[in-house]
Amino acid sequence: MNFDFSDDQKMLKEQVRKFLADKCPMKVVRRVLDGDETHAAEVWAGMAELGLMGTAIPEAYGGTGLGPLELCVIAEELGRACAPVPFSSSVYLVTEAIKRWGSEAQKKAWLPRLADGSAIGTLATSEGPQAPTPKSVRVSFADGKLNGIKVPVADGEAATVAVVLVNSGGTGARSLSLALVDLTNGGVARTRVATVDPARKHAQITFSDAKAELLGGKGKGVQLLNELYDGAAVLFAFEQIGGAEAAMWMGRDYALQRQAFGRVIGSYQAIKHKLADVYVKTELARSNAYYGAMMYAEGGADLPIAAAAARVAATDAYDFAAQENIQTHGGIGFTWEADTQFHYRRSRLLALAIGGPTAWKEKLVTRLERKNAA
Amino acid sequence: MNFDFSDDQKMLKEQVRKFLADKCPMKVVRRVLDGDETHAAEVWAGMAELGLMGTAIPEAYGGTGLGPLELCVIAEELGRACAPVPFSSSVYLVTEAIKRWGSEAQKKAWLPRLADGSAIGTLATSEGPQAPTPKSVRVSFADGKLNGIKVPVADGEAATVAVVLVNSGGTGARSLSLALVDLTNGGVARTRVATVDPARKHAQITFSDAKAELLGGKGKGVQLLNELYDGAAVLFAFEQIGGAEAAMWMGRDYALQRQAFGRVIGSYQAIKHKLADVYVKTELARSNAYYGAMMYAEGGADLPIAAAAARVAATDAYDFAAQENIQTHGGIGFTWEADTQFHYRRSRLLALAIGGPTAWKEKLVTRLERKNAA
Amino acid sequence: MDFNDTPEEAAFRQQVRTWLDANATRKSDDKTSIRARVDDPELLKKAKVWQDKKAQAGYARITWPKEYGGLGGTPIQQVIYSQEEANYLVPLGFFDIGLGMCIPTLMAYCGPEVLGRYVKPALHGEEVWCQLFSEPAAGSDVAGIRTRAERDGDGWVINGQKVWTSGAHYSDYGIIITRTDPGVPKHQGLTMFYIDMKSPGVEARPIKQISGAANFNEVFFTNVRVPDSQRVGEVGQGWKVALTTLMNERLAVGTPAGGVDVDELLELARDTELEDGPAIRNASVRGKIAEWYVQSQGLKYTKFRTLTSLSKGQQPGPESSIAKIVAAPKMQDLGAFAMELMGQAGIMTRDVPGAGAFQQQWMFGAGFRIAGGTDEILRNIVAERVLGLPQDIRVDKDVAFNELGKK
Amino acid sequence: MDFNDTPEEAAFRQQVRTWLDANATRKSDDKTSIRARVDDPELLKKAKVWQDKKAQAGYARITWPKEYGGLGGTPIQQVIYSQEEANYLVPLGFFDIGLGMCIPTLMAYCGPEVLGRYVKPALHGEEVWCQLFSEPAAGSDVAGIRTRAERDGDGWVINGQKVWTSGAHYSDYGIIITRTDPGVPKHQGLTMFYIDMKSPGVEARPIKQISGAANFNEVFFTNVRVPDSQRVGEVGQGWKVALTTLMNERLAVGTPAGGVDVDELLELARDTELEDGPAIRNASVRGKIAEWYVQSQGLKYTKFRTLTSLSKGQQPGPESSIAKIVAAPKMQDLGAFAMELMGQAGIMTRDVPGAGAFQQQWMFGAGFRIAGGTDEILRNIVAERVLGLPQDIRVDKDVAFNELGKK
Repeated sequence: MNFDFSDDQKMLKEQVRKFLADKCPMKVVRRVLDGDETHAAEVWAGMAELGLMGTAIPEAYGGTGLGPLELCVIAEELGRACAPVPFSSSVYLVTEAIKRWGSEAQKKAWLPRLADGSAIGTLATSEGPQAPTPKSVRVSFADGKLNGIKVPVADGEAATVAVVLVNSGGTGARSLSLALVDLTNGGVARTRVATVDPARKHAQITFSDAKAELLGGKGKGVQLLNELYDGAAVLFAFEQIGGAEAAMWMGRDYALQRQAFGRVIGSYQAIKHKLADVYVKTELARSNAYYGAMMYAEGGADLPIAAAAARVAATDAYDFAAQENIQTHGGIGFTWEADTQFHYRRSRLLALAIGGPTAWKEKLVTRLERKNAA
Repeated sequence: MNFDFSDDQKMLKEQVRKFLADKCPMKVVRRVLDGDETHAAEVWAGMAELGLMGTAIPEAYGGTGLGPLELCVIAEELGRACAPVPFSSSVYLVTEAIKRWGSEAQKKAWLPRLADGSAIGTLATSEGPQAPTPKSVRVSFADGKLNGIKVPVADGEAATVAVVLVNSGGTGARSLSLALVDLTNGGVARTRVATVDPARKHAQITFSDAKAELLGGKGKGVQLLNELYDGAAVLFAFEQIGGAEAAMWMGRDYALQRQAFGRVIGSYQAIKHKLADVYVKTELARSNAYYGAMMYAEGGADLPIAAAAARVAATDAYDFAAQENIQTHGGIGFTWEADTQFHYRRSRLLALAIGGPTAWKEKLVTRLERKNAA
Repeated sequence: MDFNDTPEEAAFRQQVRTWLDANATRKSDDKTSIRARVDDPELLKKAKVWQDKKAQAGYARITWPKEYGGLGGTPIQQVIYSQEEANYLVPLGFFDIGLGMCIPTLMAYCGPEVLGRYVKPALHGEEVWCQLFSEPAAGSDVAGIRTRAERDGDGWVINGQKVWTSGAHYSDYGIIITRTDPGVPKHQGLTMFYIDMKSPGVEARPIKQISGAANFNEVFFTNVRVPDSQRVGEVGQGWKVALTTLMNERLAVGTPAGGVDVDELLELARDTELEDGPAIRNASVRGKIAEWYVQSQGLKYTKFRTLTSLSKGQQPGPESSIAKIVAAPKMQDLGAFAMELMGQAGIMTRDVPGAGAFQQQWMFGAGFRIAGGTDEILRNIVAERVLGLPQDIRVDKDVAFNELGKK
Repeated sequence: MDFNDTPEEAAFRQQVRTWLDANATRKSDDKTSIRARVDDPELLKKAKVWQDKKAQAGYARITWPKEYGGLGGTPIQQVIYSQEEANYLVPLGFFDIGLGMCIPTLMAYCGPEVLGRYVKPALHGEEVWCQLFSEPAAGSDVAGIRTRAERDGDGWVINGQKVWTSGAHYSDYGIIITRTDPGVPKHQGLTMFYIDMKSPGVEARPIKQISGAANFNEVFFTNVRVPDSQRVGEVGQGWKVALTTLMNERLAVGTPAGGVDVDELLELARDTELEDGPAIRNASVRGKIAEWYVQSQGLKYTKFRTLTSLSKGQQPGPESSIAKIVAAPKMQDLGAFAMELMGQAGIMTRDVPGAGAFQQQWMFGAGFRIAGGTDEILRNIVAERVLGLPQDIRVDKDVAFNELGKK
């Protein structure tokens, strides 16, 4: 039985943790949240120096040639730090998409720049408050040109390249495709949109005859997005677990210090049991995420189930940990000066990023049915 | 604002409460649960003396001519006592059905006997572990004869008359009707079935050319059952609220007496907050049930919504109160000698009696949609 | 069982309506008109004018005796007035703390000269009052306060900090609880004063909340001088005085008006497409709508039960204590769930269904679970006052305040 | 990351399998054959025979040193053996308390003559042991025990009552904690003994549970004489001794094997029609299945993480403490929900899908949330041991046992 990360992976984790504790404390998150920057550029630069963005990119394309397990430990630490950087958009999603389905030319054009952080990727699927489905997606791709509006797009202002879910003609599921767009070319207009977590800026992107190429074959958008999301779900889960643990310890530390009625509040069962419940949810999520990581790394047939389970558990854990961290803090926890807010905001951002818990539960059971029928 | 029961109704409630405290303490429930009797006949006889079964039956048919509000207060007290009597089957359901849809002959034949308790009614809809639907109901009615098996039938052994959901030919919803059967005639075989609450015995009834009459018109079974259930849901809700409160106070009394680590366990937040949650759920249920009672009494257009809301809230309250009463008691609460079990068993019986909470939530939202569309 | 007024109540309602029709503008159904009104910077001025008008008609505090400018009316009459007033475009909310908590406290402890000076201006909206109890280290445990008042000649000097004070920046007066003797157990060394908020050394700063709004203040006291004549109650009896005030507060705290609830969620679910069809057709969405509906209605009819008691001239039962325990988490959860229905766009605070109101619910819900008594404190209260369960062990009971936390 | 054995583990597993194949019958997939076996009244006899066989091969207690009849093996080897043994039709469970808790306690506190007399017969299944700790007034608070042991010449006389004793009626010996000095605070006046369960004055009666089953006993002690040589540890040190035993218990408590879980619920949902179609098509049913699946898998992989630590020769982390907190309420809730899917027939305990197993889960779940540490105690443990939060206030700390509850 060897159901754990390797010593090397743990060392990498420790390294990233130290780097972020040093370069990305909560005051950096606060700065980005409160300010105009799209992300913490100096943190991003430091991460590039450590080669983090190229973790799962083959050496031939400028990466370090490691794999999903290394991404998992990085993701956990980014979550712990509430890091205000476009890592999930660029690495979990766009890098993976290009790596898997890009032509040789597309890979050569983008992977080295994604690896060294000089390019930032984003995945653009949403077109407002509804699920992006063949019925609802209006951004169109035809004759190498993209037209229409995507909103919200995570890290959309900072991004240099986007993978976009487009309607490429036809009907039903086959009408959707993925397209690759260099956002620095013409025909791309971006405006910031207000969200509950301004520590990760989101944009509305309007495409007006923007030059684009298909990625991974016409009409395969739904299928590819599902595949992409399975791997990403595992990474998001680790990020959520990191966040949940950070929120848990923040609440616990406060509970050890804050007094009410002559005792620290951490000696009251209402607080103790609440924090114990956070711990329980976080451990359930971690165990599910480990299996997800293993399946992701070995390309196991169980990945779709494992990824959905990890995603469901981790979303639940982070939502609960972040909200009960505020509650444990009491009044001070609801003030702008408190750091509790960062996890509360981020938990919702991550929960909705690649489909919410209801959608993932539905996926999970569909996949269980399929497995049991097989 | 006069959103409360009248003084007369409160006096009736007090009277029933005293009667049950005196004649139907928990040892009577235990006796029926543990023994062979179908119900506590002496309690039933005492209730008949008080005229309780005839509460909502017009004086012309031997009742006392009161109404739904009086039934509500009786129901609450029966719930509090976990009374091992066939009141819900006979009064909430069969008496109501005959009163509403019976021919003059049927009313004359049955209502006086139901009123004085010499007849006991039961509603037979279930045919095993599935929802009774036009697709699944196999008990057939043709040429005045009933054939097939109903199981489980609440109070099926004690009952003298049954209202039975039958397939009367045809297709879809119109294939179902209600039939009235004198169970003391031939063609009726009953055997006891084991359930989680033997304090209310259930039977399997096999009909073999049993003589029967339609009740309320052919093909109207689904519609009539729904109407019948709306009123019954309010009464069941009061019974559940009575049970929930009894379980709550049982747990509270124990928590005031049981010591652990040098203090009564009722001084620990885990117990205090658990019991506070029980109180909250019970009060939510009570308030919803009051509105249900008002709508039931005045035949208000809002009854379908109010009844569903009362049913959903009361089922939740009793389930939670009964299970956490055992938990508050700890080990002793899980022993046969403890009275905690009666509410735990009864809570499940009442939750599933006329459709479970999932089904009632579905009904509630359907009705809300209809109301909002109107 | 009905929701009807008694004949007396109906007559009073009619009288109130007639007066309101003559003196204010009835709301249209257009909700934006109300919103616009609330953002009006001149609101306080207008509120003072309206308050004066009400006071002249006797409607400013219906249950107060006539000698104090009230109507000598019943609690249910107060409810009827408020129900009716809510249908008119009038600016409310500035005087609730003063008239609901501060002045009643003065009435209980001060003499005729104080009351003669302050009651009328408060009632007529000329002077606004605030309540200075909470401190950074005294939240749920209000008695843990550290703000000191020290004797200085025939007066007192106050130093310290209060937080979560509503309206401190526009208030004229406030009642403040202070520690006058740190050498005795914490409930015993407290003394209450009323103070002029314009005194030198009083500084109110807004507290910015997570939501970005600043509904409260922190107030700093630096060598603020208060004459002994402004003491409310005996020296060392401040806790007893505060309980009078807090009892009035508990009655006032309830569900915040407005905001989106289950009706709006139902509408959202009807209008929103999930991957597999309209959200409203999803049984799991329907289940949640049903649960929240039952909670909303439960609270509504619980309130009706309370009103029934008032209408009968009885004391309301303990059932009203459940309101915030239910409403606050619902607000947070319902908001979060609605956001989820909107997909990735659920994080957007504009250009979404409800115009960001669901996002606000989710955000404010986190605060509402804390303000005016945390979920945990409220459960303690229910367990102790309704169910008669004992208080938790109090280790600070017999320990001098300045010895607390030293062992 | 993988689930594979190390080469050494694989070799050990193969060795165990070979031995089991030679000495026992492999289970078929037919679950009824196992059930039939479990109801066998001759089970204890057969279990003793099997235990003896295991002991002779060194497999009875793999981690014990060879001098005590063990294999001197590692915890992961014990796990591997148990995993493999679970695939064979062998009678288990009678010796876990004796070998897992009682004998290790003797090993820690008794001399060679005692160990020489008792270890071998226990290991070989000749003598069965039970543990006599809980009492009617000492459940979560084990130290609250009242069973007295009083000096009488060179021995002791025991009077009192124990409860929740597994296997008391077929046990030969038991370890029992008693109060020998009620005049000191409650943790200090305790003393541990081992006793012959066939002694005059010992009477075991089954405790009938809500479920109708009687898995436990209450045991009454009336003037039971015990020589001082059967004392375990010093007089007054009984609590310290008990902690040794309980530490071993915590490791043993886990999810009860067998029973229906989310796979069976999925099957039920597929086969059951609700009013509006198959239950499995209902999103609310699907949502619940997903949540319980995530819990089940979470516990499974948490166990794998623990095994990984064992495999690496490390101490397992605190993550295993979550198992019962999650499993017990799930058992209760999942059972209740499955019953609901069956409609009114859900209350039937026979002739329903799962043959009553879901109904049993619902019923037993209520007990499982209490047995071996209530939900509440387990959350305390997580909060204190994992998160480092302080114990609740202990008012009984310095109070003599016979003064408790007197004020």
